[in-house]
This record gives sequence, structure tokens and C-alpha cells, in this order.
Amino acid sequence: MSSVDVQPPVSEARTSPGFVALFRIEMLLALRKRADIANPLLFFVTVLALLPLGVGPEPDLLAKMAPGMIWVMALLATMLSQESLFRGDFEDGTLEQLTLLPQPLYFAVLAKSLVHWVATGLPLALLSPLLALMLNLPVEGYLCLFISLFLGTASLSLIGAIGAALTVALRRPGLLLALIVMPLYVPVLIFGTGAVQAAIDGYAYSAQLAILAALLAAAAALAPLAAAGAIRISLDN
Amino acid sequence: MEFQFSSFADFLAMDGHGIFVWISYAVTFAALAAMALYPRLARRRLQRELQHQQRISQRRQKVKAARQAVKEPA
Amino acid sequence: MAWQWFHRLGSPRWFYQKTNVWLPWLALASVVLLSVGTVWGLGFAPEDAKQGNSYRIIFIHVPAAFLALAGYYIMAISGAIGLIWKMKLSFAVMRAAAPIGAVLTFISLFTGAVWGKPTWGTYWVWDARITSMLILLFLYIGVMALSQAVSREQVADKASALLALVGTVNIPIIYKSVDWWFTLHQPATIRLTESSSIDPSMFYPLLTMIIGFYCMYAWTLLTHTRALLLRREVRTQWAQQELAGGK
Amino acid sequence: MSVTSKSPVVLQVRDLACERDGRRLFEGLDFSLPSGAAIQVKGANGAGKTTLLRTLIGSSSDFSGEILWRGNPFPEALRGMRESLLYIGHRGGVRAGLTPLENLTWYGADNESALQALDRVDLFGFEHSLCHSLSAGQNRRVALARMFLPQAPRLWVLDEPLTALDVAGVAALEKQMSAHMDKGGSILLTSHQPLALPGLDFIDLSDFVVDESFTDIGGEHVFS
Repeated sequence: MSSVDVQPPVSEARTSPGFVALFRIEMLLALRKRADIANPLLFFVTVLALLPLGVGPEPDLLAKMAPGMIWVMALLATMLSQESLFRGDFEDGTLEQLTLLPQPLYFAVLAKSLVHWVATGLPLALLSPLLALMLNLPVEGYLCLFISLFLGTASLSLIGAIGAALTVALRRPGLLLALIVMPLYVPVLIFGTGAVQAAIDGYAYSAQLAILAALLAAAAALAPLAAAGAIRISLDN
Repeated sequence: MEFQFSSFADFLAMDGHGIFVWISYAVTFAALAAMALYPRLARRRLQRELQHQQRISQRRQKVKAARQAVKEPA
Repeated sequence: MAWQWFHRLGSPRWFYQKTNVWLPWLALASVVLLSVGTVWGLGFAPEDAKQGNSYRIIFIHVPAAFLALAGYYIMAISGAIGLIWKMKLSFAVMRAAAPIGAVLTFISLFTGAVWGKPTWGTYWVWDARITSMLILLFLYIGVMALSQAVSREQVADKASALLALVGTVNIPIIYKSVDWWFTLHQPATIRLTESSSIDPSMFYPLLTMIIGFYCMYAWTLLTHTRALLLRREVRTQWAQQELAGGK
Repeated sequence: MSVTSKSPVVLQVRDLACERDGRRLFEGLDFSLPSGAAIQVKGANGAGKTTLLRTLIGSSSDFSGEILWRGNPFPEALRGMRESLLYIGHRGGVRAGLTPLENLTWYGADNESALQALDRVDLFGFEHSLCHSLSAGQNRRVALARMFLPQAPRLWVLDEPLTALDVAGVAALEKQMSAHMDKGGSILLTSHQPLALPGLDFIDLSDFVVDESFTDIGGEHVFS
């Protein structure tokens, strides 16, 4: 037998999926699991429809509560759907394969968080004018509500990924994930509702939106790193 | 710097605010005391566990030794 | 440093023996300082012009609030040391610091609420400081809940260390946003901690209490860490001798 | 195909010790995996076979000793190693929401070679049906199909590859493994079932196990 090197050497660098490929596949998966997209939206709409039943239909009372309620419900809807971010991949072993890719895990987590945002946060933002109408939110607030939700839910998805990664290997992560992530959501909630409130009262709200954008930038840079570290730790369980 | 209150009763009452002050101090020092005692309890529990385990392993050795003795003479 | 599990610097046995010496002195210092500070603050410090005697709660509320925050950073830093250098000792310090910090946060919340009654007429007020303290309590509870939920001890340590680190990045942001939120909704009222003037007669008892609380914190942290180390190292000879021979 | 002594060493382990839950699983482990060779890791359940594999692919860092990929140590060499690593663990790594073809393209294969590989694990006709509609055996074969891709990575690390395979499947896998070794690839695997693979070496972890007496795991203190 001739020496080993005569045969064509086995291919060196395997072509593993880059960020765009990962994003496309995750998007494909998200679209196939229609329920995972619809659930948070249905939750968002039904709970907000319950509000007038609970609080009473007086228009001015609802108008006062609308920004806060819409934002809190958006936060809860995002958090509810956060749990399934890594769980499916953990159970079928693809999460482990993601950690073995040559390029950093950061990109895979970023791709998954963005897909989660496109599947839950974005539809919430697009739907928010309808909810604002139902809760008699003054018209000046509509645009600001959309922009604040658009930016805010992206940060929520990114920050929530840390909680999802920390609890991916646990049997019943639901409550613990909420407990871990809730304090981290506070700044986004405060500036999100603050912006809409300022828009309603006629003040300038660009400062609050700027802070929301800054929070998003920080979350996009740091949260996937923490989530990647958390995944490697949880997989060792 | 001298004692601010005329009598001990006055010190307790602190003209109306005493109840709040004393509750706060009581709860605070109770919590601190609980934290101080906890390691002692944990240590005692651990000692009991250890002795329990040692007794079990001794008994297991005795049983093994007995079985050994039964096999040898054959 | 080679990426491998080198002989750990702070081996648990060395820590246990070294702290044997410090503990009694720390205990003595905290008892003396706390008793002197309490008697001084309750009995000898002058009444506050506006708030009357209820301000005497400051002597335990402020030190507890300081330590609640400092305790979180101590927990996160020892967690980070554990993550980077894989030191069992620093993970034990982190696990011990979590409940202590939570209790101190609860103390500062409780004393703040009780203090609010005479000052504002209700027990719970969404004052900026108290709200931030509440969120800090949730952060502590999150770390403790996570470390209980994970079955394998090593993984639980690393996961809660990482969560503590994420928490430290967020604490300044949370405090700033709560402050901004508080000034937005609340017209200027008496801020809880700034009593009218910190003249020497109030400052020195407060300083004594703060130092006393720090000594107490150090003593409690060390004793909790030692108890945890004994449990974690129960299979080693030195731990068993310690347990057998211990008082 | 004989492994000549001069063939390049792909993966080398020196004096490796692994710890899990405070217990030392094994220590003093030395071996080297040349290209074109295969090593099966034997050992009782819980002796640390899976822990060893996870340590060698860099998924766990609680170890002492040295791991060298083509001469340079972890973690610097980790990225290089992962560019030529194919790892199949207990969980197959097959996405239920994707079709077998999409699963393989996800691992970086082009359509044509993916179809070829699926055919060789006789999944012809199932390429486009979603994996959650396939049986467990078929899903297992989709996971193993990655080994049948023409440009498969150089180092294969397989944890119990033969589980849930029928006799024909095992034979096909053994044939593919020896073909991979002929092409200069190397394999590290664990398996409960016997494997008919020419030139297969063995390592028995029980030769390196620490006896479970009350050792001072805390280690001597450094400062006197």
C-alpha cells in the first residue's frame, strides 16, 4: 500500500453555515412552526381586550393606562415565547453542533434572537395601532408606540436569550426564566412607556427613543456573548 | 453629647415614632442573628449526616466480611 | 497561563485554616461597633428637625442598603474569578454571598418601608431608592433560584456566576432608569435618605454603624463560606477531621 | 492500509485527567491518534467515556494535562480542530422541522453530494419529507449521513454510532469508516457493540481510573 499521502487529502475546512445561512434556516423553521408566531400575538390581543372588561370602559381611564398596559403585555408576550428559543435545538442535538462550529457561537445566537424578534416582536409592533385604537390611546401616541415597540422588543428578545440559554437544560424553565429576565427588562420598559407617555402629553420624545436605540445597540453587542457563554455552560449539565 | 431623652419611658416612646424605630431595629438584628447562627446549624446537620454515612459503611463492611468468612472455609 | 486546570491557588483547606485566625477578631469588632453605634444613634444623637425621631432608622437603613449593593458586586466578582480561574473556593464565596445579600436587601427594604410610614403616611412608596432596592432583591432571588434549579453543582456555579455578571452590567442602567422614572412621576418630596443636614452629631454614629455592618458582613460571609466548603469537601480527610474535632 | 509510524499525528493527549462533580474520573491518560487510524474508547458505564470525548472536542474545560491538535495545544488549536471535526453525539443533531436534504445542507454540504449521501444510507425518496414524519431509525440514518458526504471532515468523533442500526446499517457504516481511514482520516469512537474495523486500536479507561479512597482532592495548600 502506498503511503497515506498519495490519496487526495480529506477536505480541510468544512464549509459550515455563516450568519446569513443560519438566519435563513432559522427563519425557515420559524415560518414552518406557525403556532409559535401566532401564540404570542393571540396572547397580546386577548389580554388587552380583557383590560376594559376588568377596568371599565371609560375612555379617559383607558387612555391613561394604554401605553403602560400595551408595553407590559408586549414584554410578557416576548417572554412567553422566549423559552422555545433553544429548547428544540437542545433536545435534537443541533444546539451542541452549533457550539462546535469554527466561528463564534455569537453569530448563531444573534441569528436566533433576531428571528425570534421578527417572529414575535415585529408583529406586536405592527399590531400596536389596532390595540391603541381599542384602548383609546390618543392619536399622537400611535407613531411613537410603534417605534418604541419596534426598538424595544428587539432588546427584549436579545436580553431574553440569556435567560433562555441559562435555563435550556432544565426540566421546567418557564417560571425561572421569567424571574431571571424580569429585572433586566426594567430599563427597556421604563423608557418605552416613557416615550409613548411623552408623545401623548405633547412633549418631545426623541430622547427616550434614542435611549431605547442605545439599549438595543448594547443588547445586540453584549447579550449574545452572555447567551453563548450560558449555552456552553448549560450543555455541560 | 448627652442622653436625649428625659426618662426610659420617654426613650421607648420617642414621642410617637418609637414603634417604628424599635420594629426596624428588632427585625434587622433578628435577621442578622439568624444569619450568624445558620452556619452552626448547617455544620451540625453535616456532622450528623457524616456519622450516619460512616455507620452505614461500617455495617456494609461487616456484612462483606461475614460473607467473606462464609466463602473461605469451603 | 496554560488553558488547563492548574493547582488551584486558593485551595479550600488553606482558606479554612487561614480564616480560623481572623474570625474571632472580626466577630469582636462587629459586636463592639454595632452596639456602640446603635446606642449612640438611638440614644445620644440629636433629633432631626423635620422628621423627628423616626430618622434614627437611618443608622440601619443606610448601612444595609450600602452592603446590599456592595454584596452583589462581591458575589459577582467572586463568581467571575471562579469562571476565569476555575477556583472552587471563589464559587463557594459566591454561593454564600447570595443569601446574605438578599437578606440585607430585605432589611433595607423593610426598614425603608417602616420609615416611610411616619414620613409619608404609607408603608409602601415608589421612591426611587426603594424601587431600585426591590429590583436588586429580584436580581438576588434570580441568582439563588438558578443555582438551586441546576442539578449539577459545577454547572450551577458557573451559570449563577454568569447571571451575576450580567446583573452587575445592568445594575447601573436599572438605577439610572429608575431615577429618571422617579423624577418624571414624583414631584420633589423629602428624599428618604437625605435627612435635612448631616452634621457631625449624626454622621459619626452612622459611620460607626457602617463600619460595624461591614465587619459583620465579612464575618457572616466567611462563616457561611466555611460551612459551605465543609459540605462540598466532605469527602476529604481535612474536612472530616474538622467536622469530627470541631466544636 | 497500514498506519506507518511516520504518518502525521492528528490528535495527541498527554497526561490527561478529567474531573466531574468533584470526582476524578481518570488521570495520566496518554495516547496519540495518527491520520488514517481509529481508536475505540472502552470502559465501564460512568468511567468517563463521554466526558473524554466532550473534552477532546473542547466542550468541557475541566481537565488537566495537554491536548494537541497537529502539535499545537488547546485552546489556541480549538478553532482549527473544529474546522475539520465531525461529531455525532447521543443526540443525532437532526432538526425535526427540516427535511433530510435541508439538514445536510445546514451542515455545509451542497445539494448534489447531500442527495448522494442520503442515497447511500438508503433514504432515497425521503429527501424532501420533514424529519418529524420519519421514524427514529430513519432520523438516526440522517444523522449518520454526514459521514457519507464526499468531502467529510478529517477527524470523526462518534459517541455510540452503532446504536439503533440494523445489521445492514452497521455493515455500511463499517465500510464507510475504513474508506475514511484509507483516505487519511482519523476516527475516535465509543461503542457497546463490537466493531469489525481493520486496524482499530483500543484504549481502556479503567486502566487510568483513580481508586476511590478518601484522597485529599482539595490538594495541598500552597502557602505554608
